[in-house]
Amino acid sequence: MEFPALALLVLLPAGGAGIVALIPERRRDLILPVTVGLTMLPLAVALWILWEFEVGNGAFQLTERVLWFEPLGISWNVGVDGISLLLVVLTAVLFPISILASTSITKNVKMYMVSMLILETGLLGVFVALDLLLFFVFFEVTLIPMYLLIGIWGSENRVYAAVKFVLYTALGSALMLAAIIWLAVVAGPQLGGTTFDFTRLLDAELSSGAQLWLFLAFGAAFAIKVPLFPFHTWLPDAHTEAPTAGSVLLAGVLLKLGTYGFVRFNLTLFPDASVRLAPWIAAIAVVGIVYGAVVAIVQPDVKRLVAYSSVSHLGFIVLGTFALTTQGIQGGVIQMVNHGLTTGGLFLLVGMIYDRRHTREIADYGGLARVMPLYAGFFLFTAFASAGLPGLNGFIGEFKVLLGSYLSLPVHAVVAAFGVVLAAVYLLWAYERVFTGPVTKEENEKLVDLNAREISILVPIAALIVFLGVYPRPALDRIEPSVDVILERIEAQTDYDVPRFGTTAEIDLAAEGD
Amino acid sequence: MTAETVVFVIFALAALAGALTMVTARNPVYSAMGLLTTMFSIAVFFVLNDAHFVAAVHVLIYAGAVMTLFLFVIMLIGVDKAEDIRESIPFQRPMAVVLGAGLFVLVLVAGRASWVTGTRAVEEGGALGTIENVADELFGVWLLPFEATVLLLTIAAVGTIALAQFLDKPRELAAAREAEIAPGHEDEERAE
Amino acid sequence: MTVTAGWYMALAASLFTIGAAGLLLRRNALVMFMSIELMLNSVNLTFVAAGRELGVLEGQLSVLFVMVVAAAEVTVGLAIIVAVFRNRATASVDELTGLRG
Amino acid sequence: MGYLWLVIALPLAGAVTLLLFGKRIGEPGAGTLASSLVGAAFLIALVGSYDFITGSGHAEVVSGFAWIPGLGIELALLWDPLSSMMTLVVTGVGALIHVYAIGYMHGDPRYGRFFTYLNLFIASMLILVLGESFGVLFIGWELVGLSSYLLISFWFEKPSAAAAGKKAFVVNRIGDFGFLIALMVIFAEVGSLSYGTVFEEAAEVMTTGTATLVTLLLLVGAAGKSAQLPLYVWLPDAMEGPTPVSALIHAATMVTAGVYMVARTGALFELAPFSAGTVATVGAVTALYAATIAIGQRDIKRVLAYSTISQLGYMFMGVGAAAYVAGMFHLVTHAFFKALLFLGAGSVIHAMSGEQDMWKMGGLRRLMPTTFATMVIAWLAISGIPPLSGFFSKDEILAVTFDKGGWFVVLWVVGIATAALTAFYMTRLMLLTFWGEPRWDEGVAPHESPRVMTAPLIALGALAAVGGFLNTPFRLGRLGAGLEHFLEPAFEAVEQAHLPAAGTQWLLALVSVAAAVAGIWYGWRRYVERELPAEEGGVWDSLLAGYRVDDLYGRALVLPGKKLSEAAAFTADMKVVDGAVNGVGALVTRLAAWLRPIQNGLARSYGVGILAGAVALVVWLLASGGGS
Repeated sequence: MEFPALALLVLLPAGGAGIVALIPERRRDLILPVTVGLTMLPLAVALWILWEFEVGNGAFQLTERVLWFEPLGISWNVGVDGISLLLVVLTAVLFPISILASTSITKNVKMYMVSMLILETGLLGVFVALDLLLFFVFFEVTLIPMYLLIGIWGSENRVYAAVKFVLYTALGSALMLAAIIWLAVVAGPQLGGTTFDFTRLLDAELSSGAQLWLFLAFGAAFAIKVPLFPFHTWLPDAHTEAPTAGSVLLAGVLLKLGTYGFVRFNLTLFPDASVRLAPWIAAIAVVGIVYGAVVAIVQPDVKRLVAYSSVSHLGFIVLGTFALTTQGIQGGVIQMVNHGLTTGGLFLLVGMIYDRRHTREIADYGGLARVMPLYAGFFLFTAFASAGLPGLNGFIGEFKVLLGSYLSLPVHAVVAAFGVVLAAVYLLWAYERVFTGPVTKEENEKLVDLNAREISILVPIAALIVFLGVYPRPALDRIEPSVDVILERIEAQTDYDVPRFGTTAEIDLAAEGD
Repeated sequence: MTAETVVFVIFALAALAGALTMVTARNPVYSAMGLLTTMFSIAVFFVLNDAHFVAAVHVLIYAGAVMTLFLFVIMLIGVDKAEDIRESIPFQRPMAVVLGAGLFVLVLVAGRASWVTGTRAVEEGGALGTIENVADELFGVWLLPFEATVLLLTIAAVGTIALAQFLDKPRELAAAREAEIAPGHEDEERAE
Repeated sequence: MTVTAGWYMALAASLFTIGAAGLLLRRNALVMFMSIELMLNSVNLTFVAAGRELGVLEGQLSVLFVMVVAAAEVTVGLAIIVAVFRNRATASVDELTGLRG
Repeated sequence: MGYLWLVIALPLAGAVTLLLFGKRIGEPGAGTLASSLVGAAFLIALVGSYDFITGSGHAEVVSGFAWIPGLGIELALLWDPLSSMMTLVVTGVGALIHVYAIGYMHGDPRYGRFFTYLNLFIASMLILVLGESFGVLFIGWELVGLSSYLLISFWFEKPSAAAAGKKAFVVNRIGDFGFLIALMVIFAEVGSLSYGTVFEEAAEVMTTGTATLVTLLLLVGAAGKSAQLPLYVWLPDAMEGPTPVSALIHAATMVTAGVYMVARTGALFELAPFSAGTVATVGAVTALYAATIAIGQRDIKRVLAYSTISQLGYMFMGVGAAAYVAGMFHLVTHAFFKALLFLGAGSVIHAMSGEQDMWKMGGLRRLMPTTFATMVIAWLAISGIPPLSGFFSKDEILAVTFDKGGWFVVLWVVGIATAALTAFYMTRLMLLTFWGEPRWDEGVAPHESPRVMTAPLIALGALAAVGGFLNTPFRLGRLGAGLEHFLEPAFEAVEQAHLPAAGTQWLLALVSVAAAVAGIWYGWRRYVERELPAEEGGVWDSLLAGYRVDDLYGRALVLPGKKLSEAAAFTADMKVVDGAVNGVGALVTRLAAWLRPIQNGLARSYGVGILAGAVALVVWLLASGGGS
């Protein structure tokens, strides 16, 4: 591919950040529109890549490889495949929307926009990087702007939340860095010289002990990022303190770094360890699903509620990933995109009432449905999408994950299915306390419904939710080949065979499901 | 007992005596004098080891420049600052003695092991430390370090001058601050 | 009984130890400074003795370099001591504990 | 039958247009548009099922597009007698209720939105009924739950309505949880979710153990949706919704989804006789249980709600005893007379300007003649008085259950007892509302409802009266057992229970009629001859509160659940996990504080440190014996 699409995709936002920095202080009003325009460019490139992507082929496409530092074998090695394609498009879509939603930012707006654009560069880079060190660099690049977003533009104890977020993630990524270096330096020679190139490192044979430790090192970084059960306490704080756009991106894309990392690196580089640890990590994920949902029910603060719901939904993704079945992993990957849309939408909505009432406490609201019918409609729509109502996008991922994981981990799947019930409980109870019933507080009386800008933000997300819910076929067809590539690799490397179906009765069914 | 041994013994004793007086002298001037004697005996040892140029340089710089500087500063600070004997830091004394002795013994033991000092070279005749040889070496292989020392010295000079400036600055700053804290500003100062 | 390099080494070691002891025992900044000079000189002696022993000139050259360093150090050190003395009117090291942990 | 999609598309299109332009279309327009769309759907379905009626039609799969390729779920529709019958009922009764709602919802500020939700419900129910695979069935299943949530909490300003809506959705979701696991097992066993493949391969692939597991899980799902024990608690609260909603969703269509699902998956239930028995037992027990509670209710709609639960129990008994045709027949007749009863009650409430407590009614006979007349038909029908529809369908279920023998005879006895109780509480309802002296509050002037409301009543009254002849057990030439022939192709794969010989049939019919008459007679004696018995005190209060099962659930499940999540959220999460994280931070600071004194600022103690280091280095150098 001579036209460096991916390089353009990743570096455009950084360039944009430069341009925004040049806007003179007295033209402050220009900053937001210019930034939205700038984020449109990577969106265009992302859509072009989506168009260019050859559906049936599971390998990496549009790869570019420019040698960066010869002795250590570090190179600008990027490529996109079925798994990262949709995440790239999701990131490109969410950015213009979240910037459009951050009109309530008044304090040094320019720096805000610059850090947003740098965040976009980091996120796009992470999903396309095929060189382990490049992946790590972008992984860290996303950290700094996020820290600024939470630390400067957050609400009350934002500094605590920002520091906690950074330290927690940095601890994880430090372990990962150690593992990356060990991998490159020790596994490198087997392939002729230390190399960080992911595609070549795949052929390195690692002893099962080494695989275990490396899996745990990578796993720790991704588990904190996902976040899996014991490591999740940074998420609610980060979400409650982050500004709206920060929360949308944090939940929409940043959390996916963890799950993407599990699928991209842990399953492929360490197949033996993955097969051995799969039930354990799936168990932690299931605990996360139920625990996240249970804790979400009684949260007094609506943002914390949605944050805990994210913990629960991402538990589904990890369960799907470590069910090690084609449907399970596909469900996980599509659920990453779906969760990005639904939870992103929820945070946008919460941001909108926060801009009006400046409080996140559910108790301060009541009877909003009469005062803001359109807003209530959108909220209910997104809440049901997030709770996995068929016909909307949340259902596709969760249904596939549940059916897929039942094939290999029946008990986990059954317990996880209970999460679906809890999801309905916490969402509807929150909806009831905020929207139904008479209007108790008089400040809620004079709240004004959504304006044109806000509607223009929500409509594209709602459209995508319905489209992915009703006709997910194009998305699923793009993911399937890459997932099959991973599973074939695991089957080749280990003696694990992926359960198709008909687990108990040992007859082979001629009529293969479509 | 060749002449060389005799000279060695005499000056060794001188060096040790000088060192001891430096450490134990109550008055800094006496310790300066002690150090001076040690330096001269070391210069003699340089000569004994055919390092004539280095001995000259040693005497010139060390004994000359450095010691005079010390004496100058001692005079500046005031010669009569006698120190009281009591040792304020607990365990300081015993630790110093133990570590000093330990180090001495160890170094001697290390001296024994051949891998520490390397093998003896063939006997090569006296004219080793002459200016020509030293010059060839210095401006040949060791040119880069030589240039580095130039840099070092300039920095040291600049540093010293800066410190000298600093000397006056505090006094001016202190004086300025007194003037500013006129009675009216008391509360604003504290509030800030 | 010719004078071998060992003797010089022994002498240098003793001088070094005396310097170290002086550094630890004395409280006056100047005396401590002088002990450091003494330690440097004993190192020079070892250099020269070893140089002669191994028949190479590097010994003497390193002495030169040590001297340069010592000179630079003395100038700056003394300037600091004088500056400190000017502010605190004391040369005793134990009172100067500003840079505590 | 390519245009089958149209049947779903019309109400869906109606829902979408009303959602977007509901306010602009305004008062009567929205209603008429919605009802005409559902009516059109009914006509299409009628035309489509013409060849089934003539007995020549065959099941047809109308395939759409592949929805989730990985799981082999096709959005395909199945057009066979069973689904066509259900479609006819849903759209037919639905259309009548839509027309009724035009009048009933007169003057409601969110008029347009009401019809949006009604059309959305009809569309989702049709998806559920017409689906060709478990996947599509599940979509319909959840969407129906959604629309019931929206409709129950339609007057969301009333906190109790909102709570009832949430309760309905959550309890349904608990049922769906069981249904979801059943889908998982089916997919794991058979590899596909489409009816055809599953029913064909089920016999070979599934052991009886798994089949029982699947069918029991399906029962959980059905119990959740059709409000059977133990997941029935949401239906009485669902009466918070407007009456047309109760009529449509909580009487005629949605609650019958469970019965339809059990009938549809007959092949699986055949593999697991034990779960078929459980279904029948659950049905019978619920029927009796709900009938007893219905006796003690004061609110007219809650009586009907418990009566619905009880009648659904009958249907479950029918399909549980493999009498699918009988179950379906009762479903149809029940749709007619129960919808009629609800609509009648609605018009009474409408006339009494919102009053629902029977103790404040009475003597409406002369004031509301049409409502009274139609409700009398429904009353006699539900009580099982021949020749009305209720008698035939209920009697057939009881006959088949009796004929199966063994345990089913016990169920038959329960059935007969419930029949008597049903007759009694329906008589009580009729007498309290229409006979006796008026016990109205002041300012209440009941009057007959407008024509747009009474017309559907009359139509349903006719259907309830005539409905029985759809499937009379007595083979009166061409006419008899019409429904049986109609549904024949749908159930040929499954071995059905059959009717007993004519003799026993007559005898059983006599017994059930006797039970009905006894119920009515006792009711008449208690509520007409003597003056009103004050129904307070011990037994009546517990009956009124439904044996306080609801609060039991509240105390036993909801409260501990809330406590658990509060404990999890505030103690476990805040203190333990977060505590651990902050603890690590605190540990590091304490460690630092412990190390701080080492840097005490005294240069000379640093000197000691350096020297000690030098000594250690030399010692190590010597100890290691030198590198060379």
